[in-house]
Amino acid sequence: MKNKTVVLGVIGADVHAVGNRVLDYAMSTAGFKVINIGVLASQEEFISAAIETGADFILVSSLYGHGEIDCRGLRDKCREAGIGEITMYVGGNLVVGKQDWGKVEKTFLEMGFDRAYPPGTMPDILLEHLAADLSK
Amino acid sequence: MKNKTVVLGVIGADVHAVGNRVLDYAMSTAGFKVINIGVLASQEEFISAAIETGADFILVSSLYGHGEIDCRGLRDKCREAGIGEITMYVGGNLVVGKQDWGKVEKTFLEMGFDRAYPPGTMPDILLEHLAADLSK
Amino acid sequence: MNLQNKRIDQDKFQAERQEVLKQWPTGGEVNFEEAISYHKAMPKHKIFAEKLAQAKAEGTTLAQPRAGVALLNEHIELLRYLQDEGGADLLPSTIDSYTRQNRYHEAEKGIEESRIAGRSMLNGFPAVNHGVAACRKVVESVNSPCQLRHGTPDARLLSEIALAGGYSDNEGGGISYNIPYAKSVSLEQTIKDWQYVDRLVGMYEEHGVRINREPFGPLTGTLVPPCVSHSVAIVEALLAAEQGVRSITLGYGQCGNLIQDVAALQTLTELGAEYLERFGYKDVMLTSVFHQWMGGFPQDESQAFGVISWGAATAALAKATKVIVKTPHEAVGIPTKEANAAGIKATKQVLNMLRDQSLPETAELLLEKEMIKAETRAIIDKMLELGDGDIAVGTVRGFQAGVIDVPFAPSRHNAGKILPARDTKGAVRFLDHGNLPFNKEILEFHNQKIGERGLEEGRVPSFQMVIDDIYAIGKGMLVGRPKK
Amino acid sequence: MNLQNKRIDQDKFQAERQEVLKQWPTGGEVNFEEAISYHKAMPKHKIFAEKLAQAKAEGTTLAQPRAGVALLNEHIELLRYLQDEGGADLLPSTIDSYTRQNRYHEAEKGIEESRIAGRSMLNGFPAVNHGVAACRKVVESVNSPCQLRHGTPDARLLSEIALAGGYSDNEGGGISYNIPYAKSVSLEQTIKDWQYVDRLVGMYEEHGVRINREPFGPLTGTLVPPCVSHSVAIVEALLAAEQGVRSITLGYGQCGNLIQDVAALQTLTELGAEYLERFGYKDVMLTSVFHQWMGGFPQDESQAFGVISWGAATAALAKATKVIVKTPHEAVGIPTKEANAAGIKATKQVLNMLRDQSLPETAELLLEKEMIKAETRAIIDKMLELGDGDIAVGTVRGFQAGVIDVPFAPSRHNAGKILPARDTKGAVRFLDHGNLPFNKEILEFHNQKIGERGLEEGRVPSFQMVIDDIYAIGKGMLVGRPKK
Ligand code: B12
Ligand code: B12
Repeated sequence: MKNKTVVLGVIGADVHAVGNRVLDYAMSTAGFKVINIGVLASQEEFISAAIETGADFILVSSLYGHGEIDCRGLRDKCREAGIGEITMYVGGNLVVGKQDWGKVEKTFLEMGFDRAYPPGTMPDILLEHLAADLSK
Repeated sequence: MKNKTVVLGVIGADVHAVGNRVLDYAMSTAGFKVINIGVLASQEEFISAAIETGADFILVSSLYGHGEIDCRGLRDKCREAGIGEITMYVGGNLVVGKQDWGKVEKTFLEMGFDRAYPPGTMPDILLEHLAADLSK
Repeated sequence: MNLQNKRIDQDKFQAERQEVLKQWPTGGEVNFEEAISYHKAMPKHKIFAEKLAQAKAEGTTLAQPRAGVALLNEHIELLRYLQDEGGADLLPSTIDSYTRQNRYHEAEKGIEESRIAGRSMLNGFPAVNHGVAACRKVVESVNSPCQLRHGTPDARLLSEIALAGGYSDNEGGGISYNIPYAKSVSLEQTIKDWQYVDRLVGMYEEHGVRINREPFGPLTGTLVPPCVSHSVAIVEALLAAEQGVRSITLGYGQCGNLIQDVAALQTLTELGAEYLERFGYKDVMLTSVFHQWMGGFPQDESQAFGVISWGAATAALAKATKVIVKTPHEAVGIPTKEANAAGIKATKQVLNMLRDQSLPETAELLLEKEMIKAETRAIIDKMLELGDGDIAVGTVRGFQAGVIDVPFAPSRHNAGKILPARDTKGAVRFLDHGNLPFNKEILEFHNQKIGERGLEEGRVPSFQMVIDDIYAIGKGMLVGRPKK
Repeated sequence: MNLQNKRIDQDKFQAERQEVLKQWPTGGEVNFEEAISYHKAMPKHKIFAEKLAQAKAEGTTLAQPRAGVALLNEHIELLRYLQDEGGADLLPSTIDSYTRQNRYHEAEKGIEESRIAGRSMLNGFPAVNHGVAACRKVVESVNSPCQLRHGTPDARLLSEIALAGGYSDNEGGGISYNIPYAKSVSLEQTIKDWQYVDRLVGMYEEHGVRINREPFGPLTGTLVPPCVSHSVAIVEALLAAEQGVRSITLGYGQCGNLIQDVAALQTLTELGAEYLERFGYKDVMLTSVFHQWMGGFPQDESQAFGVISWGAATAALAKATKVIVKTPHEAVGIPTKEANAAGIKATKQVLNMLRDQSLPETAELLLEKEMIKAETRAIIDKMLELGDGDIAVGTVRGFQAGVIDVPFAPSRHNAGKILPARDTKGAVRFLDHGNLPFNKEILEFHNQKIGERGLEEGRVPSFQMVIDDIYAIGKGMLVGRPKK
């Protein structure tokens, strides 16, 4: 994973910081260069951070339930910014309430995310998938 | 309720004695003459007790789940014994498992009981209905 | 009476055995020697006494459900589900009520009706009708030790079949499976029949196979004062030890007051060891089982989870060796496998969170322990006195005299004179102690506690107070306060 | 900095007020005098401070859920359900996250989207957008007191509208609603903005209307050592009292070890009274709130019931004035009204069963209390020192210096140097105390506790241990033991 760069942040008006801290630690320990823009991150912040650092991944967290509203249009903005092909994952408690994960995943993949993760996903799964997508 | 007689018992291989004791106390306090044949009572014991005492009611308890098997044919036996018209109630945890009460009630009314009661019925309800059926 | 607390002699036992095994065709499947080698081939982790010993050493609490249905494959599926989804540490086979009353023909009928109805028409697993091979199929289908749990006054045939079938633990006793479970069976009879069962377990022990025995602690499950259930459990331990049993789990049913429950569980094994010692029964392994509230449950499933979890917390804080788990369906009916697993999962969450915690010793705790010990010794010693030193005889005479007395028991042979009620903190005390042989100090303690309750509620303690306490937990309380 | 712990003068307040009420059209609906008479017309049983005072006097624990949805009628229906089916003693209106960040346009969008989607797209009730009349509709539709629960750094307009709308309690504070809920907002700013809110409450008080205030105790909800949350809660109590607040509920989030949690809850009000006394704030009514575990929950609903019930048991044994209830959906999403009611029912069953019980005082309990008091005094007194006696100034400088430090907080103005971890019994200790101003004795206590944990697990305490503890309860444990 040497010199691979990930932009990590919690989108929207969301302040859940614990998972963000754990993911940062897990990926750093695994050798990734983690650009952690933290909580309350706007779509613009994700994109500019990715451009500035030539990032390979954008990892979006949304825990508080507004993920659907906050994530819409992110892929388009990436295209406009010229990084339309960047790999994007999203995870957390993406929607309001306990909903069927199949539907939720579909919603977010259609939004342009390459992978979406249900509540309580452990870091090792993320690391696996990062490795898998890199070896493509 | 003076000099009205009730035969009370727990049918079949059932030994649940607490509710039986409480119902006995409640009806006795309300002025009924309670013939309590206790637990592990056979259909025959209910009937002979009712005949010997010229009872007005037979109250059958079944808590342990075998009520369906244990109560079948009780009404016919009453007829054969010449007390086919006696008012009969049944109550407790009548069937095995948590089942739709509507269905269970139907089963027991069709078996020939005049009233059937779901789990956890309180004595005051029983007293109400005894009074109601007496004033008919 | 020709009853005594003495090891049954071999010839008498073998003679009786021939009769027992004839009581139902499946008795013919029993072959003791072959059963011994079958047990010896079992892996440690599937032997009850082994798993209990380990838990006792580690100071952890194991979770065990109740479960049993009419048909074999459904029963296996049920146990597997409780093991895999529920995470049960120990498994049961709860026996149906016809089998408990030795009504094997009715059990057979129940099996057929269940096949037809496509759902279990029996409230448990009819092990006798299914037989030895079927029992082994059950034991071999799971990864944890299996225990026979029933309520059978005469469990001789049932035990022969289940033990030969690979079960390594057997619940019950001549008192605890008579007084709460029968109406007119004599104590002489059930004590004798359970001496047979204990002797059978003793023979397994002598052949190098350890079978655990568990007197049924909760009795009627309803406001049973600790000293009453303790006395019964310890007497049954003595009777079992005499027949050669060497691994015993003493049981107690939760009353609901934390201090009293912890005191009860601690004194249970302390007193047990004291009396086994006193009668010279060496190297008996004692463990403890705490039963989550055994009386009337709330119908609401969320409320039931509250009761279940509080029972789990108490078991963990008291460091019981195992806890018997209730389910969110308790008030209504035999649980589905899902509801049963739910009760285990809630229980294990609490057990795990509290595994490293315990209740510190306090003056309150020590007082409760002292009272329970004094009361229990008073009862057992009086029974011994009445039996001229023979506890078997003393038990029969003790029940006749009402010096041992179980509340709300259906048995004619139980005096039924005592009335339990809760004090202002929810601990179970004596409103009426009947003929229990208590000294002035003990009686004053209880009178004072019940008196406080009466004062607090502005009413004279009476049977109505007892009834209010019987309903209390089902209505979401512990102490049955009068409606304002 | 032009910040000080001094009552805002009337003219300055009124001037600022004109601005605040202009921030969103609904601000125009606020009429203070009319609001006073509206509150005075409210029946006692719907006034928060009244119901808390009664519970405190009776020594009982009240249950309160969290709940809020985007649309008014749905919100009312939700609260009614929690009151009638759940049996909630106290009601909330949990505010959505856009409103918390003063993003009223996005909140408006969320309301529309919710109308279209037919389900709430917001994670709470957008009270500002709905306005005063709507708030009153809520309050008038229920029979219990209503509290505003949010997480809003600048809650001036929200508080104006909700209090005018008939809410009689307001959660939050300049620290507790900044450090865990914001990234770059300065403490000067949020303390000032909350001095405004407290002054507003003070004005209600001076006009004979008692509004209760509740500093948000749990902060980040994740392994927060008692002394950290205690220091914040007490500082906010001092700031509130200075502005004229006379009814305060101090909060604490469950850590999971019974002794530590009971010690924490008891010391919370003891220390609170001590400091209010010390600064001469007379006749402030102090009550306490215990939050069921605020960190990561298990996804399995039965396991969640176990966590919820253990929280309820601790709250009852600690005699908290109220307990904030979690739900079986916690790990996954905002609960349905059914799941929310289920949490309350399980909680109330346990509260009721334990209402007459409490944890006896023991050496262990006294030691925990002494440690928490010593640690908290060390922190607060250091903040006072840095502020030259002014706690507002001292708070800002204290956070800069890291002498007060909240674990896992998102705020840039928080040092983020401390690392909490559990000891062998699950109590939360300091693995790294950062710059907290602790003396040798305190540090040795924590080093020893964490050392024991390391020994027991045969590993050097590190951030990995912290992570294991973060996940532990979600995985069904309390202490995050390394996988064997
Ligand atoms: C702690 C907590 C808080 C703390 C947060 C403190 C802080 N600043 O960090 C406090 C108390 C302040 C808080 C506040 C609120 N919270 Co909160 N909170 C939680 C809680 C209990 C635990 C979160 C946590 O720390 N988990 C531990 C970490 C390690 O796990 P994690 O956060 O889930 O992240 C992991 C995975 O999700 C995954 N992951 C996350 N992102 C990504 C991204 C990718 C690409 C991948 C692969 C994986 C991944 O990996 C992480 C590490 O394993 C959760 C419920 C739960 N999970 O039990 C609710 C929860 C997230 N909160 C919730 C809500 C609604 C709120 C509030 C709005 C208040 C309210 N209405 O109740 C406010 C929101 C404030 C805001 N503006 O954001 C809801 C969200 C509801 C929904 N989505 O439907 C939850 C689910 C609780 C609930 N059921 O209602 N909360
Ligand atoms: C205490 C108890 C026991 C004690 C009984 C001690 C004794 N001898 O009395 C012990 C531990 C010994 C026991 C044993 C068993 N029990 Co049990 N037991 C209970 C429990 C927990 C409480 C019963 C009680 O005393 N309630 C308090 C009294 C006051 O209420 P009540 O009995 O319900 O009676 C009231 C009402 O039902 C009503 N009522 C009753 N009859 C009638 C009749 C009429 C006409 C009317 C109007 C009203 C009425 O009025 C009564 C007073 O309010 C219940 C579950 C529960 N309810 O929480 C299970 C329960 C009844 N037992 C059950 C079972 C299966 C057994 C066993 C077979 C063991 C097993 N497999 O788990 C054995 C059976 C032994 C036998 N042969 O009968 C099941 C029955 C399952 C089903 N129907 O589907 C229950 C429901 C538990 C469960 N969910 O599995 N049990």
